[in-house]
Amino acid sequence: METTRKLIRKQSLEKLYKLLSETRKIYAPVIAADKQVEYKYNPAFSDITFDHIRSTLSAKNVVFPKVENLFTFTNSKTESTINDIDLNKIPEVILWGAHPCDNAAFDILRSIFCWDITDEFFSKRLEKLVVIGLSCHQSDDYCFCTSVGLAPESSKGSDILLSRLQNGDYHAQILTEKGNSILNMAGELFEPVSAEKELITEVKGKFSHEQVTEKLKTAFENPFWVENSLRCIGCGACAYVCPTCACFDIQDETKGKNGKRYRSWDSCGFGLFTLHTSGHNPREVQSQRWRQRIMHKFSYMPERNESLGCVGCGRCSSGCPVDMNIAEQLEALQKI
Amino acid sequence: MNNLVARAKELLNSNSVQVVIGYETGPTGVARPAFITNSEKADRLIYDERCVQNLAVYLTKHEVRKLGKAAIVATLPVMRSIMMLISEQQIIGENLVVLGISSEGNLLDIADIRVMQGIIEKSDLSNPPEYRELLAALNKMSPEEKFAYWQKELSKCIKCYACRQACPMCYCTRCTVEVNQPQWIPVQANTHGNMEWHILRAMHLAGRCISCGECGRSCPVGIPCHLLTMHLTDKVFNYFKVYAGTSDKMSSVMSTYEPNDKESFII
Amino acid sequence: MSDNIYKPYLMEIDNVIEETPDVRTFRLKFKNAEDAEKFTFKAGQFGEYSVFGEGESTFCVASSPTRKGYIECTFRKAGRVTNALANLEAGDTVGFRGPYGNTFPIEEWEGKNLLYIAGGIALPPMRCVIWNTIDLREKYKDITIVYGARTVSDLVYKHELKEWEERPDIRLVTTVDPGGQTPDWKGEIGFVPMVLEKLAPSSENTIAILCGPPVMIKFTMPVLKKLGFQDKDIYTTLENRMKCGFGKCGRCNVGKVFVCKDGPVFSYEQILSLPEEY
Amino acid sequence: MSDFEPKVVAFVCNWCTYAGADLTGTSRIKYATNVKIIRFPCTGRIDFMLLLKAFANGADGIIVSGCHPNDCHYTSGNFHAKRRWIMFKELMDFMGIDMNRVTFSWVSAAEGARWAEVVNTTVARVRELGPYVSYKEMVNKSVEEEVKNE
Repeated sequence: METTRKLIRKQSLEKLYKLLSETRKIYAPVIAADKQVEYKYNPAFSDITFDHIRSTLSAKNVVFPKVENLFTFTNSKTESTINDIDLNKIPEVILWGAHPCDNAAFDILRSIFCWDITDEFFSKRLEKLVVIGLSCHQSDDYCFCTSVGLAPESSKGSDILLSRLQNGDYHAQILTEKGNSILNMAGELFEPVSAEKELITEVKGKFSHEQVTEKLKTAFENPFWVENSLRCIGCGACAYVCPTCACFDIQDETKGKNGKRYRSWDSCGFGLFTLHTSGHNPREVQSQRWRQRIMHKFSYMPERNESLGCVGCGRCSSGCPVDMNIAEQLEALQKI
Repeated sequence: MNNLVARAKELLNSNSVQVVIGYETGPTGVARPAFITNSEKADRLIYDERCVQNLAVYLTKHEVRKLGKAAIVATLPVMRSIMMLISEQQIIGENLVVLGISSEGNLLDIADIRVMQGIIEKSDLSNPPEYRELLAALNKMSPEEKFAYWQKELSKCIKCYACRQACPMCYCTRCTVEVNQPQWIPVQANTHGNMEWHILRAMHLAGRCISCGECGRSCPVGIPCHLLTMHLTDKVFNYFKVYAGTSDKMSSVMSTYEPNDKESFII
Repeated sequence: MSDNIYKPYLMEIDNVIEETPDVRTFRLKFKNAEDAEKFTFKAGQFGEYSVFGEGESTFCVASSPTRKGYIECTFRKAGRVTNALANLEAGDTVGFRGPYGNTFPIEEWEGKNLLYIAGGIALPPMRCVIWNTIDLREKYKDITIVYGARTVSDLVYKHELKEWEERPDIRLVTTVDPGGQTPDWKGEIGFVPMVLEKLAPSSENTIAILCGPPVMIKFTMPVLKKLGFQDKDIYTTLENRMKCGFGKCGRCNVGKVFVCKDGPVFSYEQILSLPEEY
Repeated sequence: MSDFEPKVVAFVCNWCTYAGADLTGTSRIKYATNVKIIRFPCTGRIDFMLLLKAFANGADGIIVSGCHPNDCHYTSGNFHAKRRWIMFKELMDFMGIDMNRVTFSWVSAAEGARWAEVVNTTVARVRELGPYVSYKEMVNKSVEEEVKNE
């Protein structure tokens, strides 16, 4: 589809929000009482932030919830019945005001969930998702989208991409059919583009992901991994805040005869992730797990899923309790 | 901290230790743990008010131990953690050089455990002032308000276990939360499962928590989970008149008892 | 037709065999006749077996695809799910998802000698291919099975070992670790690598299929090399921890390979190209 | 009068309270039938998580009972338990989990009448408090509500 460019006034955004929320759920970032930026379903428009650099958790929860039932069952020793989840009940959701890094992550998640056979839980949610992105007019030292082939104004993954103008109004790029249907629905709110300048932040390049990927091919045994992961304490924070980390666990829970099988986020940083029941652990120490994390995103995924497992949002680094800074490490890796 | 750097170089050059565990500045300007194995790199060491992580957590980590004998930059909470780890027989005090840091930020001369014990005993061991206000505010709430507060906070938990991993006292290689026969704590990060997890964590740290606040600081979603253990630290002192991490010979409050322990609720 | 790739087939336990005090074999039949009709698999593939309420566990299908109408699995009581499975009996219901993974290239092996080497609980993942090739006996030349366990009571499939032993067209060598023998033990005494070295099978036109605990593999590989086996002629089946079974959950990832998709069957040549994380 | 019948779970030690409850029965003393007794080797074995599990599985009240101090069959199990309950109660109070629903008591093997009294007063108190709705609501919150995506 050809991209249409429009202008939407600051005051019209609220009207658009109200209009959309009449028929759909909206997932948007708000600033919580403790100053953390978190995504919420159907927040009041006045609570939505347009000025955040990054939310604490990514928006992946909207297509890959932290907990998701796979089916429910009733069970006795000899009789079991499985009750499917009705995926048609998944509502249409609008992701509102997510930054280009978060939005680019959906394609990457798709490359994991839908290669080979399709994971309907994920793909149905993605199908029902409309993304109204917001390009970044601010950034900080943790941002490195430009090093992984993206930019503060990348339109990848967005159906409509808003960009703040100097006067507070927004330019809107209508990028897809889904975006177009919103334009058609609320046409009167969109005006012809103005000559006003778009406010786009500058994110400095830190490394070349192509070179990193190339370097990693021979870096498996490098002492780099041990040296640079000593301070990693082995929590799952980096994986859980990451917009593209998709590893999960499957568990059962029952109450009496009724139970459910669900999946929940998991992390390759945990020692238990690969532990065999026999006690053998293929990745016994933290440096191996840290290596797996980097390798998976920058070497295995490009080769296997034809996608880079990183969008440069910097959450893993800003959320890390011990400052395992991924951009710094990749920069260093490029030079080994 | 020129004398810290000098001391680190001296220790490494004389091969008295193979690694100095301290702090350095990361690329975004935050201070972070650093492992200096070579005196040429010792200039990276810093100490200032940004240096907050409890470094004692690394003393039980496999790959750090493998580096050899360690010297560790230790503020009061780190010293107390070291005491706890020695008393719980996780580390051997003689194998460790403690580069103590006074509350004013000066390098202390700590020749052995006794000196360290003396320093700890002279310090204020109650919960640090910055946490007291919130603790008091929570204590003033009605039970309903408290329950609502914790439900709201704990609903955010994503079970990344940063609180556990950052805690020097959570050194178990297999945590109770991972016990699955039966599944003791739900794996999923729902409010109920999260609450059970945080209660379990707090209870296992009762009488062992040294009030460093690292668990709360580590939480990526900002749950003040340190208040749970700190509250118990207050209570342990009220009931049993002890603070954790004051002696290398102390048994933990919860694994000992006095026949005349006072309570008012058992009928 | 459900799109739910996580939904298992309901299976009824048809028969339980107690192989050793802690190893069981289940014969499972589909509860739904349509499922049974549609279901096919090949030697080497695995599935996710579940006890509802306890979770899923991964094992290879232990029966041969040439034996229709049922599948079998053999497991050792070790964790939450296998303990729950062991508490079940004939007539009870379990779940099964599969088949997943790749297969032993038995068509490529036609006209060759086959040398199966297994240790302990690693015979079950090979039983499928062993029976498959035995059932197509005329397509292969010599079939040799070397099977070792710690003690006599740890040997699984005792009734089948007897059958294989008695068949003139199969050469079976069983061994137990020193001290693991009983007074009437007639097999070898010694570790698998040593027994293999003594047996010295020819590598000429021969495929070796090897499966066992890491320590056994470690000492058996040099013996096979000494006997002249090429890396590409040695096969094994890996068992990494798995959850989903189709390359999404990320658990069995070794290098760019998913053991659940690209494996579990690998030639030794392939194994050597993987990082050592299995 | 509401028709609410409290569910009360009693975690008791084998040597004193369980025997005491036995005596209540053999002495033909009538007491509330709302209680389900779970026997443990010792109060020292009663993990605090079990209390939470009881609430999660629908209990409205809980009794924890064992040997009087100095009477523990294993010498010190109840002393350890006492410290644990002190801390647990403080933590629960701090988190707003209702400890009025929990009775901690020492009941010896000779105190059959006392056991009946402990149960009766607990049941009466819990009846007054009503079902433990707030905890049940938290436990029964569905995944969909949790992630708010359905």
